[in-house]
Amino acid sequence: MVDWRLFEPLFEFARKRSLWIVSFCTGCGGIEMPPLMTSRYDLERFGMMANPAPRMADLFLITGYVTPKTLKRIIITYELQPDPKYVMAHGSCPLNGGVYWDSYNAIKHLDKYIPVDVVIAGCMPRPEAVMDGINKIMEMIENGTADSWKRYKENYEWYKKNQDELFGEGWREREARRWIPWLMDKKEE
Amino acid sequence: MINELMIIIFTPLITGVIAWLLDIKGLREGISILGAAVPLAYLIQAHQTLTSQPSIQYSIVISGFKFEFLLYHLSWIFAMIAGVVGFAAVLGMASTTKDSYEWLFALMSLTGVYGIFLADDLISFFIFWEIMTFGSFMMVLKYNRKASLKYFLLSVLGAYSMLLAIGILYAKVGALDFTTIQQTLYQDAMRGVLGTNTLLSRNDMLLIFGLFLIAFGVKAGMFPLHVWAPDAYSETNQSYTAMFSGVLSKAGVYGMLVIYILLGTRLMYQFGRIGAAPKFGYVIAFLGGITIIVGGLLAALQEDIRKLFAYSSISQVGYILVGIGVGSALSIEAAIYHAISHALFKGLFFLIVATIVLRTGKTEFKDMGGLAEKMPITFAMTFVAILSLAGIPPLVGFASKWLLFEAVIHENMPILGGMIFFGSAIGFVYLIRFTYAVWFGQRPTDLDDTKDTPIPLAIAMGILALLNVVFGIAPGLVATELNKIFGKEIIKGTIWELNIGFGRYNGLLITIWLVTGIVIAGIIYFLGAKVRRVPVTDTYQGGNPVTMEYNLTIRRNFFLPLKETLAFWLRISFDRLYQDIGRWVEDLAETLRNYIYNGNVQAYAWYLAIILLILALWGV
Amino acid sequence: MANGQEGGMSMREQAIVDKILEKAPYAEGKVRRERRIEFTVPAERIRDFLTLLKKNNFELMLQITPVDWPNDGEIELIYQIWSVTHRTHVMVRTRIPRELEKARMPTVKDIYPVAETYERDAHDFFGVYFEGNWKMEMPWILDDTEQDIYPLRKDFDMLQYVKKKYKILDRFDENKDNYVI
Amino acid sequence: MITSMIGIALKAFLILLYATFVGFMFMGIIRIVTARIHRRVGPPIYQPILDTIKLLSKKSNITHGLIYDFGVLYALGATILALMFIPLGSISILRAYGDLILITFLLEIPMLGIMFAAMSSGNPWAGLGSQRALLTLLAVQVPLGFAIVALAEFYDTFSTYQIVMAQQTAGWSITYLPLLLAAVAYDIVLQAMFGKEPFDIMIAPGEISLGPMVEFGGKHMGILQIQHAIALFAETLFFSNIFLGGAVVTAFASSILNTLASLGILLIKQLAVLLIAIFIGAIFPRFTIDQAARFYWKWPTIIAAAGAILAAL
Amino acid sequence: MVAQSELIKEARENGMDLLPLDKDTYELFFGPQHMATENFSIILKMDGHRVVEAIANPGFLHRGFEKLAEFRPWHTNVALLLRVCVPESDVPETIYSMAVDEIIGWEVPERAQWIRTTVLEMARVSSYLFWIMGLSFKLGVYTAGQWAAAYRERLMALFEQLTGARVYHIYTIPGGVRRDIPSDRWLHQLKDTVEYIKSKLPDFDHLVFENYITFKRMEGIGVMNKKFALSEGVTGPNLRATGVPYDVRRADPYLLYPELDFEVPVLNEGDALARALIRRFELEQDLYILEQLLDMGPPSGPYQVSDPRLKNLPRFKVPAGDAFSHVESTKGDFGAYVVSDGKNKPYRVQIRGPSIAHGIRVLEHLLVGSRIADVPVILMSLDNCPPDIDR
Repeated sequence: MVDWRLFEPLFEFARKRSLWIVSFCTGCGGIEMPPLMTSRYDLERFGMMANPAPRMADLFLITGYVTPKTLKRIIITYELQPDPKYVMAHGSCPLNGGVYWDSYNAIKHLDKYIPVDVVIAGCMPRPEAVMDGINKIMEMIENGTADSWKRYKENYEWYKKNQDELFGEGWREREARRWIPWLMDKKEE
Repeated sequence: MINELMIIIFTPLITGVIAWLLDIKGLREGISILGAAVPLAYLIQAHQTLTSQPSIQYSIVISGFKFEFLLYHLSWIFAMIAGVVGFAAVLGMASTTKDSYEWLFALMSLTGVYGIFLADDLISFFIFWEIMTFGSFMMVLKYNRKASLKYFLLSVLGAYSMLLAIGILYAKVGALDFTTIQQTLYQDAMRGVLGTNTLLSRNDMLLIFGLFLIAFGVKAGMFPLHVWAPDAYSETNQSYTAMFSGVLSKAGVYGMLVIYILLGTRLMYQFGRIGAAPKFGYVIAFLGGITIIVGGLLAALQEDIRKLFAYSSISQVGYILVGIGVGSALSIEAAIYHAISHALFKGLFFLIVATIVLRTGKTEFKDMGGLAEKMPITFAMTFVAILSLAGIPPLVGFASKWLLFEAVIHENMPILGGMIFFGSAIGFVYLIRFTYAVWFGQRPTDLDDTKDTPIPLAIAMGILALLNVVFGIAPGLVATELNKIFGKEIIKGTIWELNIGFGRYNGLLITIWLVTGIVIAGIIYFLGAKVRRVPVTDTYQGGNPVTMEYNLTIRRNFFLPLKETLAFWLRISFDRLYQDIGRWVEDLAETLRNYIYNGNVQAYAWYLAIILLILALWGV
Repeated sequence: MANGQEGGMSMREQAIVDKILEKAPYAEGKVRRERRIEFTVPAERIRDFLTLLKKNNFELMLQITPVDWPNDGEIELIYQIWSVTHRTHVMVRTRIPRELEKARMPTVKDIYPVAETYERDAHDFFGVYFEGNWKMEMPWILDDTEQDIYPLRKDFDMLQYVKKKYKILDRFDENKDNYVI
Repeated sequence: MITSMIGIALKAFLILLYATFVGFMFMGIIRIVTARIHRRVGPPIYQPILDTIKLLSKKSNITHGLIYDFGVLYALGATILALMFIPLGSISILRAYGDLILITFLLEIPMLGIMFAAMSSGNPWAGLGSQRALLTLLAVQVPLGFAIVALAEFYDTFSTYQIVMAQQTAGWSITYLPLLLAAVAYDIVLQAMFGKEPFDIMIAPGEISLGPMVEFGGKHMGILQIQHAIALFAETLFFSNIFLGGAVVTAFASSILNTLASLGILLIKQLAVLLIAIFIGAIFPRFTIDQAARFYWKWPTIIAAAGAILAAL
Repeated sequence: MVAQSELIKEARENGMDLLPLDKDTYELFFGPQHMATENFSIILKMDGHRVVEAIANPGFLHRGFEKLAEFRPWHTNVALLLRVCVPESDVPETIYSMAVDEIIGWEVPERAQWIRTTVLEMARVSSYLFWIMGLSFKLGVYTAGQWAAAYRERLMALFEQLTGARVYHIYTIPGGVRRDIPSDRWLHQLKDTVEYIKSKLPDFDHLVFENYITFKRMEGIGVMNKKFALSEGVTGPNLRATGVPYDVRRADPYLLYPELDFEVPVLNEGDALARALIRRFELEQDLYILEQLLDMGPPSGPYQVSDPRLKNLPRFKVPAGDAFSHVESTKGDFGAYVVSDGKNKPYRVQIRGPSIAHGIRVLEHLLVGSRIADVPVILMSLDNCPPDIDR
């Protein structure tokens, strides 16, 4: 309703200094998250907090390789997040499949399915590398170039085409309905 | 002028009979509504006369019995409760009744209640008590025989104990009308104080008080005798239950007040006091306290809408009993105030339940859900009723509960104070369970085309909701009426404010500041970005996609942890106790029938011979 | 050092093998090294052999490992079981034909309940159908796009599949035999 | 008439600003002290303010219906209402009507508003969280009730301001045994109302991923953060008023100095209450909901009931 | 603006019977995006707050290791296979290397065996600290979790000096280890770290293991008896909590374990608390083993088997044959079965993670009838690692 351009720098600073991370360790890099959050590397100094509810979180860390099954969950969680949201991909696996370049069950290029802001190098990047990536994201938020969510909104059809090409049309209902026969009837044990 | 009281009492019965005879769909509703409206009009008109003269008196003599009727401030208030809630219930019944059978007996029970409130002697009191019980029994009988039997048995128990008590009183005092009984017992108390022997001995008083307590306890649904209420309230036409629980339970409460009026001083002399409260009053109060807790906790664990509100009305009546039991002037006024507010929001709730059952045809929680979008008016009424019953400041529920808390705690009763506080939280708990299971969440497909409330029910609910809000914001209105009972200014304060010395509550101020608070929150809300409506299936489920086939709301067994925490106490149930007694009596009768009255003549001859022999030995 | 007392230790294993072999003539067994024995059993006798093992307190079933031998046209199923009392690991080998319709085995779920999970795993990756295991159609690890391709079989050309599915890999045409890391 | 209205409105605005600011500082203190116990640096003290600004400035928000929004607004409204009743030194507005029972009820009603909003979102996790919150409320009510009864009977009045005045002369109420017991029970109850560790069953992040809060997005969560801040301030203020003697300083000449001094004293007492809650919260695992109910109905109830009975004698 | 009625109308058009499954229960997806599960989903059918039925849904981390391993030379597979179990990646390396040594028939030199044993024990200690952190975050004692993660960092630093990487060490290769111990200073640092962690154990006892509320939360939850455990293929601390003293280091000794003395703690209650206490005692035992190893000191000699073929690794061929080897990891009995047909790439590699037994049938059995608050506690007491299941 109201035009807030005047306060935009304040909002940018607030968004920079209080990034809440979705607690979804999608790949092997998830093991570097606890050292980051705890005493030695302590991300809370920068106001970052792990948050189980996607509705509240704005930084989505894709920690390592992504399988199609996880990608479905990542897309759903990504769409649950409110708007200024940022994605950071760890290691080379989201880029080109990394060590699993020839695996049939690893996504080769994550950017085709969801927009990625920052990618950090390292096969399971070290906590220092992750913090460097976070500083990079903070700078991008500061000068307003972290607009992956705008890209996703503008060319949603392109992303949707890629997703449907990988999973097939109407994959959400199919995935949801996959478990109903097993929840429905009581087979004898 | 003379037969004004007669009009108030008997119009419902007459219109009921006419409606039953005519049995034409549109016409009988009009007549019955008229039958409920006329006494209400007369009562409102009687308010002016009461300001000039203390009471309106009327008596008839039929076949040697002198029936007296008296309308003074206390009975006017209770009659008004019966009038308003009765009228709303009848309006509600206009859209939920299917045949004229119900009109006859509903209006008969309304006549019974009017009769009780206006009766001035024990005989007419007892007769109208029986009419009321019979009317409500027939209403329940039509829907469920077993529930009505249970209700009938306990009411008969109450009626007989009352008859016995009246008999003893008549034998001792010699008169039946309230005024003479009151004088004689008052003198008796004075004689006791001076040391000479009194008219009634100690265990006489104990017996009378016990019998009256059982009689009125059954009707009010006090703790040990409350088992009939859940079945009776739920197994009948739901808009009639608004009257059943809102008004008829007030008859039991009025009975407790009658004990105070007639036997009050005598009992106080006989049994003395604990702290500030009379000893006999403390019994009522303690039983009322247990009723609050038992009613509330059981209400939270119910799976059926009607049962939930049945237990909740038992628990609310418990508040009134605590108020009466404490016995100080302020606490009795608080109890009556809560009687009024309970009648209002409980009547409203049962009308809401009537709408839901009428529109969806379902009564279990697990079949319902997501009705808020489909029935907005009813949901608005439910929101008002919830705020009022749970005791949220701007509404009448809080004013009466606040008065009750202050009165009880001021009388230095820590245990009772704790019980009441626990009761107020239980109100929150089962109401939110009801709202969650019925109004929010995912809607089953068969409920997708439910329409909103029919017009008469909407009007009825509108009246009660309006009164809920008005008496909440301006509690002084009710306080002035209550002060008239005792004559002196117990609850001081203006129309918007209740001031009882050690505590002040201003309804208007709180509403203003609450509105400002919400406005401030609204400003912050609307400054934010635009809002996008999201369907139920677009929700957090651990990242998994979900469709409408999954069950996303916890409708059934919502309070399983509470049930497990209370598992030890839930094993004791007075319902099962009475069932066991019933079964035991049946077995006893069975054995008697087999062995003694077995129908062959020789056995009877032998019995005769033995009895004669005993008499002979005894040398009669 | 590990197999220092080769003779002494494997005597115990040999005794176990002989005890089982006399009760199961259809099987041959040998001691590979200390605490490792091996049996080869024809496919249809697998259930009675495993019940026999279970009775001789071989309690823990560790894994059912299918190995695909395309040139013999057979899939070799190895039931790996560890006995806590004997402190030995036993490998029961059976061979079943490789074709999808013929690669069928009776389930051993009632003997070793944990086998249900291993059988689902073998079915998901190798296509071996275990009759009697009602969770066979239950979705296990693979997504529904890879449901019937049974990826771990030798004849499944993974690189071709990946090139078709993800459409962006360009290093496919290189010869894989002699590339240097 | 108008000038007094404007005066009241201004005073109310000032109180609200002060309460929100101090409330956010309290939330910052909670995060810093817990971080220091964990041997890490912890966020700056103004971090909750940044979080709230970020949440409020979100560009897209979702709603599950009218009640989803109204419940959140109602919660904040009720907390602001409760704040106005609690005497803040000598400048509180509705001090004359500040009634013990009214304030205790008003401090519980925001929970009702949040439950309404959370449940209307139709999420099973929110349903589970509301089930736990309601049972915590039910469990907490018994010791809370007895503590309030003990207070009311000891001072024989329900007006908080009179209690504060009585404590100025007769010394803090925790110096008397019945009220000491009531204060201990009330402090255990505060542990649940702050949502600190042994009793943060309602928003257990590990078990039911933030329970009722799971569906609250941008500005709804921002409003709830403000509500939590004011609630923290109001609850600590209420506790320090009724048990730790509040503060009515009349030593200085000018009234401004008096109010500042009394606010300062109150702040110290509030911080003391807050730190107790933080320390207890840092070293205890979480109860399950029926264990918490059983715990509340056993020990704190006995302590508070003893206090109430002693006060009644 | 998609209101519910449109959803229902559209669902009705394509003929779906939309009455929720059965009215008495509701479904919760304890899905991959949840703080208690690391990318592993459990579908719970709930009634009130109790679990009526649970279905484990693994497969989110499946990369097809066994297929990929067939396309890489023998030594590159070490870099691939260690990604199976992330918290202790040294275990898959060691079992793969031991299996290949057994096929070739190599006799790993003394020093390499000492280093392999030390690295294994350090991995076990760091994995147990990681588990203590997980358990305390699920129970709510964030303080104990933070401290455990901090002490684990000390071990991470030591791993860095030894192998050059914090988590994925790629250090134990067939024929010994890749690099020698950097210096004696590293051994002193290891000794100090072991002393430091040993002195900090009482802190965890006060906060987690002797805490009154932990007993209330974990006692009698997820109870397993011995017969059920054995038939369900349960191994490791979960099996020892039900009374079966099966520890691979004692039952099927490998590397230097025959010479080290340590006892195998066994309890018989089989509930979550017993499993937790077993892990707590084993952490102490592992520290004691490390102390013994450090007192023994690394024997001198080569750290790799001297074999000319090691010079040209891509051409390195392994004679035909197969071998099974397993190691006692913190989660249970971690086994590998390697088949080679004489070429420079393995013919078939099968990894058997312990969680494939703990995470599916055992978890589904233990969750039935438990409260929603106990689900994370049971999950954490079984300590299953999802990549083991998916491989």
